[in-house]
Amino acid sequence: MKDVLRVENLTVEFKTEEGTFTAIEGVSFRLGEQRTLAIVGESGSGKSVTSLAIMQLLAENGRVTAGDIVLDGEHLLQLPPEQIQHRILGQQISMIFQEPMTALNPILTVGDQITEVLFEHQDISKRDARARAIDVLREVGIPSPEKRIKQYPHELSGGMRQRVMIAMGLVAQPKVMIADEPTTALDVTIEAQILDLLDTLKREFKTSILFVTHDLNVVADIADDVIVMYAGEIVERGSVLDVFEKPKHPYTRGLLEAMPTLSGTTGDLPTIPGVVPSIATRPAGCRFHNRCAFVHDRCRSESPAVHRVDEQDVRCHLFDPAITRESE
Amino acid sequence: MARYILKRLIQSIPVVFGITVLSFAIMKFAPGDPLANFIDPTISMEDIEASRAALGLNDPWYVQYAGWLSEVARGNLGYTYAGNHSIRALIAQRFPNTIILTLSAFVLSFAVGVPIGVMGAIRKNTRTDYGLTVFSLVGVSIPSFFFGLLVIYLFSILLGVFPSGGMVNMRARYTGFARTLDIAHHLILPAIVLSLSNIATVSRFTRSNMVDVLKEDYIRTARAKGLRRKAIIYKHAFRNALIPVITIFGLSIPFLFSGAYITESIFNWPGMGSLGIQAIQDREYGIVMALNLITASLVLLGNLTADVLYAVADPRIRH
Amino acid sequence: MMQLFQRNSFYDLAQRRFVRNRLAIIGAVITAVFVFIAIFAPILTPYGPSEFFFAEDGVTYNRYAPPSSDHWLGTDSLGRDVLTRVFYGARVTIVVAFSAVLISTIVGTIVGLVAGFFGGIIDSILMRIVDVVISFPVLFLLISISTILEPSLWIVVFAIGFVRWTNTARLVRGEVLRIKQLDFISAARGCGSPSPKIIIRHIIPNVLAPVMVQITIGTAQAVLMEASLSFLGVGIQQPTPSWGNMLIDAQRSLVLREMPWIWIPPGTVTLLLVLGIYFLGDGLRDAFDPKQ
Amino acid sequence: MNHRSSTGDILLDAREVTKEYRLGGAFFGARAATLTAVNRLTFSVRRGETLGVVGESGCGKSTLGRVLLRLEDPTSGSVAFEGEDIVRYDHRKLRALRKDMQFIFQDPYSSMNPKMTIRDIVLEPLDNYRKDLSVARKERLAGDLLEMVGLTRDMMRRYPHEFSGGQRQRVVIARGIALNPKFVVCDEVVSALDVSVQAQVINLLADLKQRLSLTYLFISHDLRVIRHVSDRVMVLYLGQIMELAPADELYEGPLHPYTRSLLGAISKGDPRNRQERVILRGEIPSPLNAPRGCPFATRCPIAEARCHEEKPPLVERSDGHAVSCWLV
Repeated sequence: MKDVLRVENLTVEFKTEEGTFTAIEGVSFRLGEQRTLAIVGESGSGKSVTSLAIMQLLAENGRVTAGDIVLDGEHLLQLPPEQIQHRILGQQISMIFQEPMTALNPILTVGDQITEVLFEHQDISKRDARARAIDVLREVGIPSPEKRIKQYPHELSGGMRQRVMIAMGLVAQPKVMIADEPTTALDVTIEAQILDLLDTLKREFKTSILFVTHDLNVVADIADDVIVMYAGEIVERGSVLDVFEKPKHPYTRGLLEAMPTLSGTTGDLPTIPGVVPSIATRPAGCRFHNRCAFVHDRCRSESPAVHRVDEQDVRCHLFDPAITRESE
Repeated sequence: MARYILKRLIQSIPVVFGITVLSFAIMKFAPGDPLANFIDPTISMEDIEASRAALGLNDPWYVQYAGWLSEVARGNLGYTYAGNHSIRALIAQRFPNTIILTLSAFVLSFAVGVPIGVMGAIRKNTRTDYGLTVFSLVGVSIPSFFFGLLVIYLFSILLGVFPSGGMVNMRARYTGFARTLDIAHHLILPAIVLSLSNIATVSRFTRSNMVDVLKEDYIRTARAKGLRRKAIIYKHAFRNALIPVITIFGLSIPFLFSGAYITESIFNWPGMGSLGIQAIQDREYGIVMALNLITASLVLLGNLTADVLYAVADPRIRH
Repeated sequence: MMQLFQRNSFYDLAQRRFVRNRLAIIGAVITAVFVFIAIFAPILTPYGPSEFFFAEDGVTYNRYAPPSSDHWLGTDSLGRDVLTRVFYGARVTIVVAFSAVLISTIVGTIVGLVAGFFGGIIDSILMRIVDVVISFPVLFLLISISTILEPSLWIVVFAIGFVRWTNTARLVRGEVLRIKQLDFISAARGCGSPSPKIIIRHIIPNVLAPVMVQITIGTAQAVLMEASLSFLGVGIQQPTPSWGNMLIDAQRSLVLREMPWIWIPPGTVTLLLVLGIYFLGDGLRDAFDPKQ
Repeated sequence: MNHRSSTGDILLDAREVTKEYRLGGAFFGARAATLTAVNRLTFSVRRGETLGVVGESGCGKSTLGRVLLRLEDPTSGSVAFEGEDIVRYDHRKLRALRKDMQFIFQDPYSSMNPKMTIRDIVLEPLDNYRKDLSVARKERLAGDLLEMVGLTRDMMRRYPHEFSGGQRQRVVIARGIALNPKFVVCDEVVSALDVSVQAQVINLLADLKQRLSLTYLFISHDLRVIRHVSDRVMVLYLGQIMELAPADELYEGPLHPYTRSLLGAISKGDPRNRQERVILRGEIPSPLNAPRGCPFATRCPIAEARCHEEKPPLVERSDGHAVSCWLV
């Protein structure tokens, strides 16, 4: 299968008053054609930084210091900013965000915000653009799009706004759409609608989706492949079935166990002790070692390499093939 | 929308009432009797009493207030103590001149202030931005009379390019278009002096709004859509940043009228400000009261207009 | 990113940001210098503020003398030392501005707290009163008040305080309304704290930062108001020196044209002091800004 | 926790509790709209149980919690706590009551005064009610409380912003139990937390309940968390009770079409089992113009004419399972 998006060894730094911090380090993954890849992690894991870095939307104090981002054969980090703006963003890769209320401009109509993507990147008449906007609104399940196109974001419900965002992301038929926590702000029943919609549209528009979320349940429902991030690094990578059924990294295992389930759990939930480290308080060695149940001396001093186990990649000393271990 | 305007109108009724009460109260608290100036040692106490009674000065305050209010409602602003001139006529004579000056300053404030603010925001934390920030701070810090004197010293005394005062060239007696040009020539310095601190206020406000707007999520969305920088700044950011600037429209009006007092007196501009200063020195309370009332009403009207504009500009309120 | 700032109260944080802001430090220094001058004026100059100097003939006053080693900034229309009057003028300016702001802050904060906390009809009445006061152009009101009540230093203080309290009241009310929505107010109620305690322990500490910013901005504006009133002849009266009334003479063409030492210094120090206070205020605002 | 589904005595009894908000101007010319956040709720909470309250946005679950503790006054209805109607309590009696009823808030960022130290925050309830104790004694008590919630005494001098979300939520819990209350309302207490920390806080609450014999009203939008913590569950929709039943009963045999849709809409957290999602059409109506009949009728897959006209009563069946639906 062809990779639409390839990220190699991506490293991002932030300069702050307190010094320079590495937000993500050595992040590598591939996104296949018409696949959905989920990046899952807790706060401070670097999942959002990763997606913003791909879009070159990092805050002013953030900078990609190493790595390569290849979109359909083009090395994005080597393109001049005007090229990125003109040819890539909105056109070949688009992004939707968590809060559809704040992510839409309050004083422009829905139609205006959709058609401007077309005007920016294509030579298209007003009439055609409007027709396309109505089409795409219909595709994302918005009733009477001819009317909606003249409305402002505040006149729509949360679910409808997120549909408008998706319409905006898809109208230019990009190769990749990044969805950053697109259902986190929505109610359960609306979340289900949106996830279902994304899955359908992915096929219709022949788009690949990079789905960023903190919610493993959503991942189970939408992803083909999963990346688990912790403290700025990828700790585990694999197909969604493998990761959910045979999680390797102690962190992934902890996360899956810590979730209460619908089928009813009693007594204490298994927990991961301690707190998620902030960017400035990441421990040396393996970044998870101070919360890990399987910690040993090596973890405290030496940062683990990524090891291939079955079909998964795991960043953990436990899976170092160089070490023959008696039990596992 | 109509309901919104109606609501705002009704809300301003108690404010209008308060304005008239306060105007009236200020004058009633005044010590000193305007008639004191006319006391002729040769006339009798009875004559003084008679003229006091004729002027209504012996009535209780609420009778005076009611009488005054009903006159004002009919458009009669009373007469001066000295000379019995119609106050309405006096003010009507000065009113257009003040409007010319304040309106020019108003236009100047926004025409200059908004672009400066936008420039500062999009070049945030660069040398340009620091320069503009310091300029704005100097603008709000410099006393307007000092700035006025400096400007006169520089442009009329040293360079001789602009007249130092007045509204028309008394000797030339221009007519028609030449007269308009002459007024414009006289207008430039006072308009600059009057607008400077307002320019600074507008630019500071615009800058901080624009900086906030540029941090909004929808700006990130616009960038993610691959829009060019110009479209992001002007279509998405600027229009949102401008909406709160409308509130400054309303606030500018009392500010400029205040400034007109000083500017008019420095430049001998024949407007309401210089009339007011003269009236205070002459204890012509009727004039002062009328001026207070007129300007306060203009301010109220300005605020109302600003609110309506706000609603027009912001679809969230419009609906 | 909050954990970056370990073991720091809100004010420690603000202080660090403030110190890093160069303009704010410059502002603080300028303000301090003027306060110093105001306090130590009698030590800084050998002359009195209303002391007249005679010309060499010993009979006529030494009027309009240009700067010299005796009179660094020359003398004014009555033969008084300009520099000395600038120093003493600082006293008047600072006393008037601080007192006026003190009054307006106390009144405005109380009105804003009451209006915002209790709401309802009290709020409506108080805010309509504020609306009335702010409908008058500030200078109109100032001039009206200070002429009617016979100008004196304390009348000027009262007049400025009277027009300025409205700003503080509106600001405080807005902050109180915002804070009232926050969960920690409900939490305080829920654990049995009575209203006065909620106001004192929970609301006031959280409106303090914006009020402090407002105090600096208010002081700067009060300095300008006092100067304007005195310039128009309805503020501080001769012979008491004020930076505003020192410029009255400059309205005469001869003084303006030929004797810049009489009017440039008082104008410049007014500008400097106000600018310094504004730098300070801007620095405080940035330091307190939670968005940073 | 749901193993101790005792049928103990009733601690709190709500009858027809209603909370309305008037929106817009109480101004002539503009008619004031009325938002009914909580609409005639009748239910009781048994001593020692955890009653879960679940629903989507606008269902009135947070308002309910605040009204029960009289942080807001109900528009009508009665709330009896230990047999006494507290709705008519005056200031003094209410103050005494506050000792027994506590509220733990959703957002650990806004529920603590940022200008106060942890010491002052935890001490505030003690200062109000334990005037008999010396300051030193109260401080010792505050330290004990911090330790009880898994923090350390040396945190007392620090400020809320120095802590992570999970730690803050522990402080809020310490404040909540300081007065040894009988009844605690937990409003979305774990929603803002990372998954790995969420489990810790859930366990802590369970532990405290055991040790201090607490009764919880546990409000959440998260069906999984509700399942884990609750003995009984109440499902709200647009301010009305749809279904109220023992947790196992409700999750294994939901009767109301809304409950069934909710449970069907959420992910099973199992990537093999993702086709079974039930997608509920439409959106939640605005509480400003709630439907006349059954509030759920506009979205209900089985609604009949009657459902749109008449409001179904909440009918309790023999086994303590109550449903408000004409068709069950």
